[in-house]
Amino acid sequence: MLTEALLIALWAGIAGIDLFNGLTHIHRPVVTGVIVGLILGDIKTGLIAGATLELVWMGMVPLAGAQPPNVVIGGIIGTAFAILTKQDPKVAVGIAVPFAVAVQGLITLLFTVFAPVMHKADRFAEEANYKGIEKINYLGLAILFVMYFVIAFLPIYFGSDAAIKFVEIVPKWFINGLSVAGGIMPAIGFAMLLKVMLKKEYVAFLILGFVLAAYMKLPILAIALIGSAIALYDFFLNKNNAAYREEEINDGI
Amino acid sequence: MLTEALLIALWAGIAGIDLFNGLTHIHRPVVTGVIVGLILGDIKTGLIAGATLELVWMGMVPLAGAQPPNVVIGGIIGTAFAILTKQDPKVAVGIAVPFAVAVQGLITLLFTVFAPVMHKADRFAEEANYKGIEKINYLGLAILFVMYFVIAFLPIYFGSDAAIKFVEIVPKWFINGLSVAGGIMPAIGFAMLLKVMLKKEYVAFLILGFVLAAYMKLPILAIALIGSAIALYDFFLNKNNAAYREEEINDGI
Amino acid sequence: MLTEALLIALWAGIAGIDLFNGLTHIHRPVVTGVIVGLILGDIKTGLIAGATLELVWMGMVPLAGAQPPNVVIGGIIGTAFAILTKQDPKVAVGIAVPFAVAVQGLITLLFTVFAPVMHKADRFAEEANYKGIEKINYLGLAILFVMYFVIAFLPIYFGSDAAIKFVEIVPKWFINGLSVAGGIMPAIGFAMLLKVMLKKEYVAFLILGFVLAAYMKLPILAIALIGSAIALYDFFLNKNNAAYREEEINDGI
Amino acid sequence: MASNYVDPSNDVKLSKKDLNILAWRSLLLQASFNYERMQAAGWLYGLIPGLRKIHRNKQDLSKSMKDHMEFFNTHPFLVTFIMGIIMAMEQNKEDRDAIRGIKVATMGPLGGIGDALFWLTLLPITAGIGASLAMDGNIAGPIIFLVLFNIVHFGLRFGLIRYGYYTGIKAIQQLKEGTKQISRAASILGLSVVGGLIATYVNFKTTAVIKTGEAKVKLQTDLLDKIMPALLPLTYTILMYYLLKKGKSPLTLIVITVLMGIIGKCFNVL
Amino acid sequence: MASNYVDPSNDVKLSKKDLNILAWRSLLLQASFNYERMQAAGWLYGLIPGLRKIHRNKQDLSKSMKDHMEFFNTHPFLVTFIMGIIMAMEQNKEDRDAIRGIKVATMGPLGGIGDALFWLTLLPITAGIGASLAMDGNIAGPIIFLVLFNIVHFGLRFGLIRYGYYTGIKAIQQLKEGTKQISRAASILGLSVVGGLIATYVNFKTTAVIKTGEAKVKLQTDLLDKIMPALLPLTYTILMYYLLKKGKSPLTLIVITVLMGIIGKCFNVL
Amino acid sequence: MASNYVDPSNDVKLSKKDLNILAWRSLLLQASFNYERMQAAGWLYGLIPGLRKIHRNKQDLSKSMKDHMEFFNTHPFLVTFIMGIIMAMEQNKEDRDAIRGIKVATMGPLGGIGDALFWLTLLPITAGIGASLAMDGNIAGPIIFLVLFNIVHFGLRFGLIRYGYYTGIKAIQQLKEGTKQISRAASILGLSVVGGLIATYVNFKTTAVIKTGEAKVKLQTDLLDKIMPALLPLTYTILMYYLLKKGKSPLTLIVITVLMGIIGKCFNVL
Ligand SMILES: OC[C@H]1O[C@H](O)[C@@H](O)[C@@H](O)[C@@H]1O
Ligand SMILES: OC[C@H]1O[C@H](O)[C@@H](O)[C@@H](O)[C@@H]1O
Ligand SMILES: OC[C@H]1O[C@H](O)[C@@H](O)[C@@H](O)[C@@H]1O
Repeated sequence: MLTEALLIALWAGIAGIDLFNGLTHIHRPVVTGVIVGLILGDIKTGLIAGATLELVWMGMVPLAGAQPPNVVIGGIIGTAFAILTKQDPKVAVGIAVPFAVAVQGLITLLFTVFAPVMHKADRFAEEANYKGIEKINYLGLAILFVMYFVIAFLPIYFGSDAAIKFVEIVPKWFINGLSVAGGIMPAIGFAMLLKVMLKKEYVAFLILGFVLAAYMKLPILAIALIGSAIALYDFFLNKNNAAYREEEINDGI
Repeated sequence: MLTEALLIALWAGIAGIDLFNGLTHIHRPVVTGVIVGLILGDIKTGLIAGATLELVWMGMVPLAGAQPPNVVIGGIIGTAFAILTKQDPKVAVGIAVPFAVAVQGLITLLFTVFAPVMHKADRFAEEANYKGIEKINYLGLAILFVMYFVIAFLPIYFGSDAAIKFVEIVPKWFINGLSVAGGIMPAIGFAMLLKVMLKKEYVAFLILGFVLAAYMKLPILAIALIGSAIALYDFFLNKNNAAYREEEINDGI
Repeated sequence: MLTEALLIALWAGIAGIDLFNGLTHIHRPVVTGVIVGLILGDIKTGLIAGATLELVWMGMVPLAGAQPPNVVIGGIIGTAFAILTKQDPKVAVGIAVPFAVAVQGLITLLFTVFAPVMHKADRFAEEANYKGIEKINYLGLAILFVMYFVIAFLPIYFGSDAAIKFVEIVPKWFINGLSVAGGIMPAIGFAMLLKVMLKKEYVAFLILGFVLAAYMKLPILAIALIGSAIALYDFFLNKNNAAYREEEINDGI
Repeated sequence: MASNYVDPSNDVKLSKKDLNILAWRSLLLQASFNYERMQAAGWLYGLIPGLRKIHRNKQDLSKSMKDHMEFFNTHPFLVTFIMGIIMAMEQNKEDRDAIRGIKVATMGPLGGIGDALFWLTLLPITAGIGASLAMDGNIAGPIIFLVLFNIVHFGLRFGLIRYGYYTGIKAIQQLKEGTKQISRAASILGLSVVGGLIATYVNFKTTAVIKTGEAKVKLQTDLLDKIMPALLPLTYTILMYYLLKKGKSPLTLIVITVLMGIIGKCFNVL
Repeated sequence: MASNYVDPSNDVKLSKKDLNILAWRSLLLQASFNYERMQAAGWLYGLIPGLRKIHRNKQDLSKSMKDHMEFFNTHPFLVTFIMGIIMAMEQNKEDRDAIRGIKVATMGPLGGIGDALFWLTLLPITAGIGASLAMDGNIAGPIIFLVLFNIVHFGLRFGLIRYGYYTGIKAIQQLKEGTKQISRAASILGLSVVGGLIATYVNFKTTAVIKTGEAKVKLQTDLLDKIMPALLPLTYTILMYYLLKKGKSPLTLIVITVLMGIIGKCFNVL
Repeated sequence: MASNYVDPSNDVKLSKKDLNILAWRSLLLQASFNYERMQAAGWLYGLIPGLRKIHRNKQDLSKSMKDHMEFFNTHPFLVTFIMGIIMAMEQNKEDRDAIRGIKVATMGPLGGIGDALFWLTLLPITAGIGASLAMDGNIAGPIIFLVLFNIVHFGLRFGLIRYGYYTGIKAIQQLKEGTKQISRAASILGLSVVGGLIATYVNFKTTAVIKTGEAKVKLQTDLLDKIMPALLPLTYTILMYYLLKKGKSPLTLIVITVLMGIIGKCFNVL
């Protein structure tokens, strides 16, 4: 069992990275299913369990950074247990869900606690230390890999009951609280952007964009189109004015 | 009974003023209930009847000048009759409603017929006669006081049946017609505003504000935000232009 | 029967023109009903059948060029068959519908295939050949007349069954395809407009108008109001700037 | 005042009789209706006597006629109001861009207003009266309908052309600002309206559905509308614009569009 | 700085005591409430001591008082914030158009915000607490309600007038740009708000239904709203505006409006 | 052309190989994803080889790297288009504000478009095909899915970086207007988008309910949303902005936010 557990964990680490980086989508259940099947020697069940999970989790994709239940761990563990317990592949879904949800919480946690690292990155950028920037990114990959590795290894090796108990140690209010904080945190990113971008002259456009989104519920593309329209108008207005001015100066001479 | 009726009427006058002026909210049923109870010697019923009416009429507040059924008269008469007829406090509501609605009409009438007085006020303002302005406001208070005093006194002193008949003398179409007119009348106020504010140059913004409210259903705050954004843009645009112009003049020298 | 069929066809030709030109609305079923009744010697049934069809087809009017089922042919043929077959006037509706729908398709076809003629008209305009323009319009009228004439004549003269078969020769996908093309074709008209109107400076307003209609679902009137507001703002802005410039020049002297 | 005329003299005035003739001709506004230009040729037909009186120079007449062959569509009753305004501008030899801008900016809103007023209100009311009389076999029904309806109809046609014309004349007199500013304002207004018309008038939607196993993606609502509403109308119009700029003839574009429509229908994607 | 004052000196300062007096007087904001000007006369009543201190010249005082008799309406608690800002502007003898623009631009939004905050939130919460105690016969109910409510109420009145006043003073010092630019900005802002207020505040709808045989046209929703939402409020306001410009007295307009209301109700069209 | 560079020379060109390297590195866009800057560090990671080639002066490199550590988020496939444009601007040593403005303005719309196109359409279609095959035990299922999906995926990554780069180069050549005007335009566009992003991306709602006796006030929908939608996101962003301006470190702000989230959850108000 150890070999299999290690192999599956290895695959989980790779797929976990692929969920955010690479994005070749080898991390989707339809692919991980067959790989897990291969490792555990039951390709057919793997295929079907993976396909079943794929269809159930069709729309589960991260939009604007918001994490849905984790399809990587869900897919891998669901398929593995379906094969190990020799159950109907459809059972995979039932097993997969609690793990997928728990890891959704963990990823949220990771994305929250990784924020402070950005200030290290700021320092590196300041010093033009590009190697530092690269290391931070590699660190991120490493963390992802280890996390997925461990999370996949434990329940396969120790069985799902033990694993679920382990997962339940983290209190709900903590994960949920972090998730709330994660939702708010882009405010800090925008505030830092504003610190460099905002001049008195341009406050008007910040207000406009906000009103268009908040009151009129316009999507960002529409706001960008309106912003472009204004920028164009302003551009030609000032150009015309400048042309007039020049004309006069020339006339004056 | 006369003393009680007079005391209650006195309180109604005060509370009636508080509904629009002062706004300490001693006019809410939860307060007037206990006062009427005190006057009629049954604080407990007063408290409960007042509280009952309060909860029923929670959201009845005047928004943008539109009058809801009148909580002052409703509260006072409802409580008083509940005590006088020794009924269950809950009955207060049934008695209160017709009075509250009738007085709603009367207030609308008052706010309509008080409009012409404003032209007297215009004259006082023109003459910088601040005492005149003050008198007009005191007159308004006096009318409110007398109105509420009389309206509260009559039904308590003569009984509710007689009172309701009295109230029904005013024809419905008249009150409703006035209410319609009251709804339209701000047009005159805005027209007078426009007479002083509107210059050809600014018609554009009037149109814009109208379209934002009429077609896009934006609340006034959003319109003010967009108006501010344009004002800011325009302000800095002209400032920049002025700066250029000055520069040139200096360059010229 | 030939005389009657010819008379009805004549009337159909006139009414068919009136549907788009003249627009005195003698083409509405309530009018054509009585005329057909007159021709076929049963005014009463004509009146009632016409009125019935009128009420059923109340809202069927062409908006922005989109053709509803054709009320002219529907009205005339419906009434005629009701009289000829001595059926209850209400039956008119059932007979009228397939014809009305078929002619809807034909009109769409006509409006599509007439588009190329416009390039002839362009040439005439270029050459200031106003007679040519007039002829094209008269041609349009003539086509309408002939079309309605024939379409009304055939089923009356040969009976409705034969006529319906005749109508069914034209395949559905063809008519529907043309109808789709007709819906898209204004794009060409707008593209030609843009070819003459669009300068880099004004792209901003095209974008704005599009966003207002596409995202905010504003009707054209509201867009025109906003466009006017911007035009006014821009107009006075440039006027003020020009005034300043002149001032300076004068100051300079 | 204007520079883009060979003969810039603006001393011709249109008489009441002239205006009435234009109003009569406006009856044929839709004689040559088609989906590419809609009422353009009929609109030009209506203007011809006025244009001929105003533009005695043939080159000017040609320019003006070409402009008026561009896409046009409005409500057939309110059209005379626009005719009046445009004749005032033509007569004053306003910048051609300004004339076009005003024409484009007024046709859209008046189209919508007219439809609401006459097709969706006046017609059902008067035809309703007529039909309810006719229903009882009363021959007065159709007559009353025609009389009521046409009093409004012809009253508007002949009234509005005058109103438009004198409004136009007065507006022009007040705007002494030279032709450049007016045509800039008209272009701003006109292009805003065209932007709106593209999204409103061009009726281009796909009915394609991509089915794959369990998944079913409705191309229009599940994809295109999420990217941008009215994406196809915009894209197609821009495409037509580029093809025109590249020298393709409008005729070719029509043929392409018709083929696309028919083929699209056959394959059930349009 | 400003030119439209006889006495342009701007050295008067309002003391805390002055501000407190204004806040007290703001309690009578609605003493003379009416549907034409709403709170205007009460608003002026509140300002009087301040205006008298600032405008020692009678002509200036008259001008200022006339301006403040124009339409005014806001939330009665937040009004002191506007009072503070306006007093700062008056004291600095800002351009009268700028003062008006700021006043108009702030009253609308603060009215809506105040209604949401105090009438629809603070009141139900505090009165709810009070009533639930009173329900059990506990006399502390009304008392607790009054205390809770009025701590907020009076805290705001007296706090906001100061906050508004010093905000105003500071804003003015930062804007050294002469009075012309400020009044232009204030006009842009103010007129946008007035445009919105017309569509929002003027409550003018017809209930007329035109029935003809089978057809039933609801004038408001089937016709007017299709032409333009808030068409009647806009038209009526413009009508009033023209009548005023033509010299009609506002009194006449009120009488007309009242008559229209009553007659319209009798004929069941309003 | 630009002034805010130590070394303003703009003669470096990126070769196809350079662009390909950037596209490869774009695979790690989300390696250091986090809720404060989202993809910023990964984005910078992708740009590094290009930036190093362009900015031979260390100070310039430092400035540029700092800018690219600011908040960034877009769709991971379309990112290479932005990379291309930005590299063109960097190489031409455009004003840093202009670069930032364009970056900010493009990332938002491309994020939304990419999500609709790839996550919500391409993925379900290709995975649907794969899964329906796999369901029947056919091992071709996953393979076909991966092939179909990644043809589009890698085609876009490597195609778009080139397209973006040459588009950028061409656009810059056409805009000869000096750097000031471009950066003004970019700022206008960029800040409009940021205003929209604040309302869209910052997910801050209270679940608090104030119960008093019978009354129940849902703070978010009954009060805050009535004052202004997205009031909390706006207020919190402004608060963060002021704290940053007052010298608070972003780290502190993160800690505050996390604590607020957890405590808010404990008390059931967030
Ligand atoms: O929404 C744009 C983008 O946001 C985040 O970066 C992630 O959720 C991506 O999956 C998504 O494409
Ligand atoms: O809407 C603002 C304001 O309008 C009127 O003045 C009254 O109805 C007040 O109660 C309300 O607060
Ligand atoms: O919509 C305006 C106008 O468009 C087309 O020209 C026709 O459908 C008319 O009936 C309609 O009035």
